[in-house]
Amino acid sequence: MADPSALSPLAGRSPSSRADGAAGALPPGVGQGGVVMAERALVGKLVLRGDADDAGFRDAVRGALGFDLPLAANTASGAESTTALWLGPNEWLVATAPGAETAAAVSLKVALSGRHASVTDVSDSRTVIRLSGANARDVLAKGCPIDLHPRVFGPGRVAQSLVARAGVILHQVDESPTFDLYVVASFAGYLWDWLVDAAAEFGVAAGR
Amino acid sequence: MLLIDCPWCGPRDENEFQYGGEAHIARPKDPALLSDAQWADYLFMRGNPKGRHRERWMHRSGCRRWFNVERDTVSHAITAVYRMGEAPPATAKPAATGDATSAEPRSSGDPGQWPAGGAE
Amino acid sequence: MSEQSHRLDAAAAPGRIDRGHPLRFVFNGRGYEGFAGDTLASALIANGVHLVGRSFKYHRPRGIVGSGSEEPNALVQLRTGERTEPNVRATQAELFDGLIASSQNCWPSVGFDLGAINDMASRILPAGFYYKTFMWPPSAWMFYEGLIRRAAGLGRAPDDPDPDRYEKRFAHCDVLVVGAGPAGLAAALAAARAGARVVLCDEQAEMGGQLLAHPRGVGAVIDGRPALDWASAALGELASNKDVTLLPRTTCFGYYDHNALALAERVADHVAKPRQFQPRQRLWKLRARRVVLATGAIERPLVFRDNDRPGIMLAGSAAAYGMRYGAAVGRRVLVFTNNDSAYRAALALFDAGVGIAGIVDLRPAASGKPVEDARARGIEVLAGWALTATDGPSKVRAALAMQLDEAGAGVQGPIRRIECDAIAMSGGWNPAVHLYSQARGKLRYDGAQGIFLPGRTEQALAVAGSCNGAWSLGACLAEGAAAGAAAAEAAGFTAASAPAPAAAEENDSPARLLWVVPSDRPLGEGGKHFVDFQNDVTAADIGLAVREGYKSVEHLKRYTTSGMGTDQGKLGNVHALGILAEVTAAEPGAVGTTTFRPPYTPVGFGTLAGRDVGALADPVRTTAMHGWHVAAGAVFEDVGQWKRPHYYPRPGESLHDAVNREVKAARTGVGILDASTLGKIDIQGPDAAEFLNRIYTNAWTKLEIGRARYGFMCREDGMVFDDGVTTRLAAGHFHMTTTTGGAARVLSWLEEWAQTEWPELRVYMTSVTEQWAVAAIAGPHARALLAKVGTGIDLDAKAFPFMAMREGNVAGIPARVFRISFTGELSYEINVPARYGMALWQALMAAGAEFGITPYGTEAMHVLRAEKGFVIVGQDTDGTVTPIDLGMDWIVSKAKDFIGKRSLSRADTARGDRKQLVGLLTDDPRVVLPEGGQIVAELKPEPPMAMLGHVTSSYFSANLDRSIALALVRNGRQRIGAALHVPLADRNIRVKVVEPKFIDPEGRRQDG
Amino acid sequence: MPAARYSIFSLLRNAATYHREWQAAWRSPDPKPAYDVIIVGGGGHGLATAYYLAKEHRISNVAVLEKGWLGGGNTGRNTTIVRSNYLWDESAHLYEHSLKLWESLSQELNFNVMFSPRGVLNLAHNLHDLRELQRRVNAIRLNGIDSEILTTAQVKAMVPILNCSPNIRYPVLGASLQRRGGVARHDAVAWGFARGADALGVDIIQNCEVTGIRREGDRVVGVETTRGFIGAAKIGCVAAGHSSVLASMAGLRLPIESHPLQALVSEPIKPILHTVVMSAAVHVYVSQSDKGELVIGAGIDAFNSYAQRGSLPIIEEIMASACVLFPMFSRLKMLRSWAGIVDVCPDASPIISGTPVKGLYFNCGWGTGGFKATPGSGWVFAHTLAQDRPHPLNAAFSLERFTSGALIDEHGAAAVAH
Ligand SMILES: Cc1cc2nc3c(=O)[nH]c(=O)nc-3n(C[C@H](O)[C@H](O)[C@H](O)COP(=O)(O)OP(=O)(O)OC[C@H]3O[C@@H](n4cnc5c(N)ncnc54)[C@H](O)[C@@H]3O)c2cc1C
Ligand SMILES: NC(=O)c1ccc[n+]([C@@H]2O[C@H](COP(=O)([O-])OP(=O)(O)OC[C@H]3O[C@@H](n4cnc5c(N)ncnc54)[C@H](O)[C@@H]3O)[C@@H](O)[C@H]2O)c1
Ligand SMILES: Cc1cc2nc3c(=O)[nH]c(=O)nc-3n(C[C@H](O)[C@H](O)[C@H](O)COP(=O)(O)O)c2cc1C
Ligand SMILES: [Zn+2]
Repeated sequence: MADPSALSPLAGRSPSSRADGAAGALPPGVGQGGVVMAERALVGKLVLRGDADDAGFRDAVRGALGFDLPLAANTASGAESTTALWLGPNEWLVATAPGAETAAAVSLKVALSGRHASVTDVSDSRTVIRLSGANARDVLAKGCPIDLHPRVFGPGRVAQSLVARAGVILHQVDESPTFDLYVVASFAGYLWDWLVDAAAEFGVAAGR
Repeated sequence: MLLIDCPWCGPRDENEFQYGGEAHIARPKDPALLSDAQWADYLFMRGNPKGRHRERWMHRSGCRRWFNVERDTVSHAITAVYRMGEAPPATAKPAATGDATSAEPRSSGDPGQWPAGGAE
Repeated sequence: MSEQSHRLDAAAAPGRIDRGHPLRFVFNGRGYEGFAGDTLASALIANGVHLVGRSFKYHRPRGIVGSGSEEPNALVQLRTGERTEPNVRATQAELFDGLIASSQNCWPSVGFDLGAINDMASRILPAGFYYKTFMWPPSAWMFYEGLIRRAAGLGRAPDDPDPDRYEKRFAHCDVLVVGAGPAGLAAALAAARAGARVVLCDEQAEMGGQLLAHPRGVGAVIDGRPALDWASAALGELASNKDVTLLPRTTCFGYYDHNALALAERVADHVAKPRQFQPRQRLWKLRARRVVLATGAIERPLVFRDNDRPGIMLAGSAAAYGMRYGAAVGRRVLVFTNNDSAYRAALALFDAGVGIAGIVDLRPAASGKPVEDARARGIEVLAGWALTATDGPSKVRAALAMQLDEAGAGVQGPIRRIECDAIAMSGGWNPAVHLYSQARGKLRYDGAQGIFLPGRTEQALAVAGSCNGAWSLGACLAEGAAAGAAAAEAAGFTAASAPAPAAAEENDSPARLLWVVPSDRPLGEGGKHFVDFQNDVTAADIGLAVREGYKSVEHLKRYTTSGMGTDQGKLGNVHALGILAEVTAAEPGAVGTTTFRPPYTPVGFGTLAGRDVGALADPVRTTAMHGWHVAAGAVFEDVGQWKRPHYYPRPGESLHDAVNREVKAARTGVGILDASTLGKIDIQGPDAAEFLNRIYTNAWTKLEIGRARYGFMCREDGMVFDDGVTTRLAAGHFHMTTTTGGAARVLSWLEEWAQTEWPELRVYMTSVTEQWAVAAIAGPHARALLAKVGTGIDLDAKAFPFMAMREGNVAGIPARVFRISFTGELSYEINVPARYGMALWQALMAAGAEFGITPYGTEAMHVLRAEKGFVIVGQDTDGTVTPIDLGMDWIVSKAKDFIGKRSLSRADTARGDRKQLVGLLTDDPRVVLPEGGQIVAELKPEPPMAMLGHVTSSYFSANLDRSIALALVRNGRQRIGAALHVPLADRNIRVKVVEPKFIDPEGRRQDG
Repeated sequence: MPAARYSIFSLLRNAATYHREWQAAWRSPDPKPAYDVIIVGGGGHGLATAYYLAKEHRISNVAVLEKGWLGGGNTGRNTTIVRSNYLWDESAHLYEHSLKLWESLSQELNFNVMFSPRGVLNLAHNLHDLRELQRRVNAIRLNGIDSEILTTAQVKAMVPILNCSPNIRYPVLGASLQRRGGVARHDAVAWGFARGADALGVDIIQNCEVTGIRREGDRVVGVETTRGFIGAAKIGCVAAGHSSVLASMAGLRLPIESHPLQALVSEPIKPILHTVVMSAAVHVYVSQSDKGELVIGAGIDAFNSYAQRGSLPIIEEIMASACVLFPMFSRLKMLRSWAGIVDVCPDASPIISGTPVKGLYFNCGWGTGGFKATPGSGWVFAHTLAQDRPHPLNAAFSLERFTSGALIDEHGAAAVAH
């Protein structure tokens, strides 16, 4: 973390959120890391709203981001370290590398000026818990009603749903499987603890 | 637990949704022109039919969009899902209150669909 | 340790137990031994123990009747201490080493139970007796009730919290197969081979259903090999398919809407205690595209006189104990039946080395292969006979038999006494249609068999095997395979057209239906014919209920409690309605069943609660500065899910000491409040101002950029819904704030109106509640403090006036600074990205030291705002209060429409004498009114007294050195200056009505 | 007419004849062509109305028409909590009148309804709850009704199995107690009123569904039923969840939505809970029946429904709350769960009122909390029907209030109004 005064919501829990990696040692559980957990702290996040049916809007966004917005419900698109997640027919979450959100917001706003569209920085509203490992699906199934079977859900798929009592945006990142869970900051501690507890029977290890 | 077909996200568990009551109750254009009784009718009086019911739902933990559902209040079978602003399915005549009109199942092979039935 | 006196010879009855693996257990204080693979019930039987418990009402000695989840009698208290569990069916409790169990509902012991006095008095305790008595004297009911309560109930709840873990999970599949008997196995195989994702569950530890236990399974041949070999090959194939989930020990207990099913998996009930992190049980919440119900059938008893003695059990269960568990239910077993299946049980037992005392068959012309086979083994068959009584104090030792008359209505001829130590009875089999019925499937009554069968259903489900009335193994396999293939097809797969597994067909002769087996005494006048064993409901009770008019099957159930026990009438319900039909001369099909409800068998509260208990009971939401508050020793208040600092006591300070100090600091120095939890909504779009016009009661179009305004929202019924300050950031861009509790509600409200009512308005809303951490600083030194930490903003009161917003860098952190005030003091609400919340707070605290900066909590915040008469929605309002009632007419636009406006002019809402917000001052300034105190104009010595309203907020104001209060009072505005009273339980407080503004009514202080 | 009184002596006497001589508790007559008053709905409220019409107003040419079996609606499926600690004056007076009737109902009806005033506790879990409890307790007391506040320690002493640790997510900060509140035997209430009404000449007709309301001009003349037309100049509809269905037969709409409300029982266990415990904040209310089951009320399913079934998440929710408050419940087992269809009004208060159609009256909107009102509701409704105008106790509970805005909003602080 370049800026030591910036704290992510899971700074007290996730070793990945601390430069020294010291805080929040995870309780071991029984297995050998059937689940790996880490916070992707301070990832940039913008809520982008606009009319998907408007080609001008789409072009402007492509110009600013360098890729097409995902138009199919519950999918993602992206390039390099920027990803756009479909949240609704006129709503996307644009995730950037930490610190890149301001520049992204500016270029989006510039590109969209004069249109009915909105860009809102929500980088600190949510954080991202990255969950992977052989039992990642088993852990999610304990609290999430979505069918995550590979036949139905795969890399690039997005879903907004619940995990236990926390709302999440779920993004499957790769086949392994790796999931990114975007969770509202004040629910992050609860969700983290809930996941650690759910993963205990499989063994949980700290990721980076 | 209902399986509700969000017009955007597809079938999802009921607990991702928020119920919004009877659909197609438009807000009067000029409330000031209404009598107290007419206003009360808009505010409080509901068809509450036994049988086919058109109602609003919002995909609260999902895409957060409001949409309409036509559902049988006895069998809980969902016979139509349509977006805000779209016309209700033409085939289905709105149920008169108290009339347990039975609905055709969407297709008998359709997974998770309930047929309509009579009263308990 | 006693030896297993009733264990059968391994060669004749190998069973599914592991004789090389003995297990010790204790029942009612005595040590026994059983084998791995035993249930508690089979191990008790192997040890010759039949007396297991006492019945609910009459405390009659009771033994084991069944061998599975249908068991009504053999309920035990399992384990001890914190893991003790009441009402466990011994027939389902798997034996483990060190198991401890005891009988319930008896005192001092199961052998000698004082409660049995009820049995002697049973003649005056018929069904529903309690509705007719215990009414005098009127006050005595509580005494009688105490006695009744003590006598009722079965097992004991643990005294201590449950140490075990419970898990839940969601699951999805193409085909769920419930029941892993031959039908279920065949179904699962067919569906899995088609490529479907299959879940196969069975409530038993071992899959195989009746193949493990039933004479028609154990010895049978499927596809040319022993049935059990076929089953293990099938299970092997299923287990190796990664898209198949096998769930043994898992009961499907609920069939809900749209093919949502609930399953309870007993993960670690068969061991002494779960491993670390292993759940004891797991709830599966499954959504299946198709369901195949292959739940089999449950044998039914015969309703004959004194049919409840220990040792009297279901014939199929007697056979199961022999063949599955290698345990003999007796040495001389008398078989009593109305159908062929009990012959098969008798033959199986006989071949396993159990003595058969004879077969008493209600059918006058017993014939067919099973009958011939029995006769061939020298077993006496009494065809057209009935058992008319049984004998034996705590276990059956003999039965009396007589010949039936032709109609089956009476008995005749000589009485024969047949010595026996067990009776295996069979009244036929009821398809286990419980889940089918829960799924709203319609039942069809089959008069010939006297059973209810699945009728027509349009559900996404199919029924196969004995659950569908198929009795031969071949038919069960064929139905299962067909249902499995069809389910896979319906779910979108292509099933191979392979032949179903085949087994020999062997048809039964028809059964003889007798709902009540007559004896030589009129019904109810000697001995008891039990229908519901657990709740002690007899055939005579049913007759009585009908006589008294409780003729609906539902009335019958409730009046007699038949079918209301822990077994939910799995054995007795069909008999009860059969008898009802007979007494009322109706068709059983017309009488109908009672409603089948979840759960199929009882499910643990813990299992349903899962991990949503303890620390994970509900999310605890905290702000970016939470760690600081904790370190500062703050006492927290729950506000919804949030933890907010209530006050910050210094050593030795009480709540009031701390609050007095905090409120003074805010008016004389500078105070700091963590205001991060306030709801914040980013609103953008060309029509944003118009949108706000419609949402808020006041007008927004003319608000200047960079300026803020306070607003009220009403519901459409005109009542206050939320309030907050909204700031215009740009022409089409607003930053709205809401109450902490209203954050989510308001956003939903805005979205609802925007999407459903005014889609033409171009406006987008995004929640930014948690994007911003907020520190509110208030007090005369607030500006100096800001200047000291540095802002890059011109803080001059003219340049940065009240109700304005400026962007800058506060202590080097990018910030939006709002000059708004909930205290009436000079105040700034500094919003920074939440990651910097802690850094901001620390910087302010450090810089504020010289001004005596004082963190204050929600209590001080409440006092400060009350001193100013600012309301809190939800405390000073309760959903029945309009903005006008609050005296805020100025905020209610006359010119434009807004949500709720029309309601304000309704007859009652427009009344001038509604409850209105006023201030109250007690005569004695030291006396603080209790919040919630009710207000009267006229004191009376005793209630009732007519109330005018209540105290909504009340505090000691250290700044005024006196108490203050806000209240809603009928016609309150007109009463200003008047004296009223607040009568409390122990005293009355006199108050004066004043304007609800106690400090700085002109609002000068906020400019500093 | 069955005159035999119930008592321990009649039980003993009948034991001698093996209980063969007991008479039907009520007759099952065929409907007459017409009655003075028809009550639609054979739940507790409808039967009580008929009973008091005959008893208090000497109008006994009355039929109660029930589409199924008596008491099979919400009367037979509720958690039986009886109390009168309501906030607003109108409610408090109505429910208190009812509670007074409960106190002698077994004797009045000569049928043991097992009214058990074992006390009803309402828990507070945060400062807001506490403030609201204070408000209620003060108001209730000033209405002359018993009510008191208990400290956490007093609550613990009264209910030792309750988790009163300060370290739980929502600790118990105190409670209000109405000692005269309690529970009663739901079925007995329906049966007792039925037997009482029948003895006074009321015809109780089961399996008779009203399918239409016949009007002539602006007044009613009778009802169509599955057993034919039955005439009456006055019709009182007491159909709970089905009220809107009946209203529509007369061309009316009501401010009512029907929702499933679930409840469940545990297996029977030896007594552990001797009072009724309710918690609005964590949504749990529980008592232990005389048979030993814990009777637990859950929440409503959000959507309109006429199916007497609810969904599992509601049960999961309630069980988690129950296990948090009562940790030793965790190893007990749910025996049966079910639902009723409750008629929910916007202000959570009932409608006991005439309608724009002459001779047509409604008693409905009791929603999740009308069992406790059964005798009182019948009493005031009988008065309303007999006199053609409301009794002062129910005057405020008119349909008119939805037009004038004079709602009686019991939602405010109660959240759950059982
Ligand atoms: C799960 C649950 C828990 C509850 N807990 C409590 C509690 O703890 N305390 C409390 O005070 N209240 C409680 N209630 C509410 C209470 O049960 C009801 O308010 C009350 O029982 C209503 O009584 P009723 O006689 O009006 O209605 P019901 O008993 O429902 O009677 C209405 C009758 O009308 C009949 N009917 C309907 N339509 C027709 C027609 N067209 N023709 C003929 N007959 C018709 C129905 O079949 C029914 O029998 C609870 C309710 C539920 C469902
Ligand atoms: N009259 C007779 O001769 C007679 C009568 C009954 C059964 N049978 C024989 O029994 C066999 C029946 O085969 P089948 O496959 O239909 O049934 P089955 O009884 O063999 O299997 C049903 C299985 O379903 C399980 N089950 C029931 N309800 C459940 C639930 N809710 N959740 C989870 N598991 C549940 C049971 O534990 C059992 O293992 C055949 O061999 C048949 O010949 C014969
Ligand atoms: C207070 C109360 C106690 C109950 N106790 C039991 C019980 O001990 N056993 C049981 O099986 N059902 C019990 N029930 C539930 C009824 O069996 C039944 O489910 C309920 O009356 C709803 O009817 P239905 O399920 O037939 O629709 C009880 C119901 C109530 C209201
Ligand atoms: Zn959606």
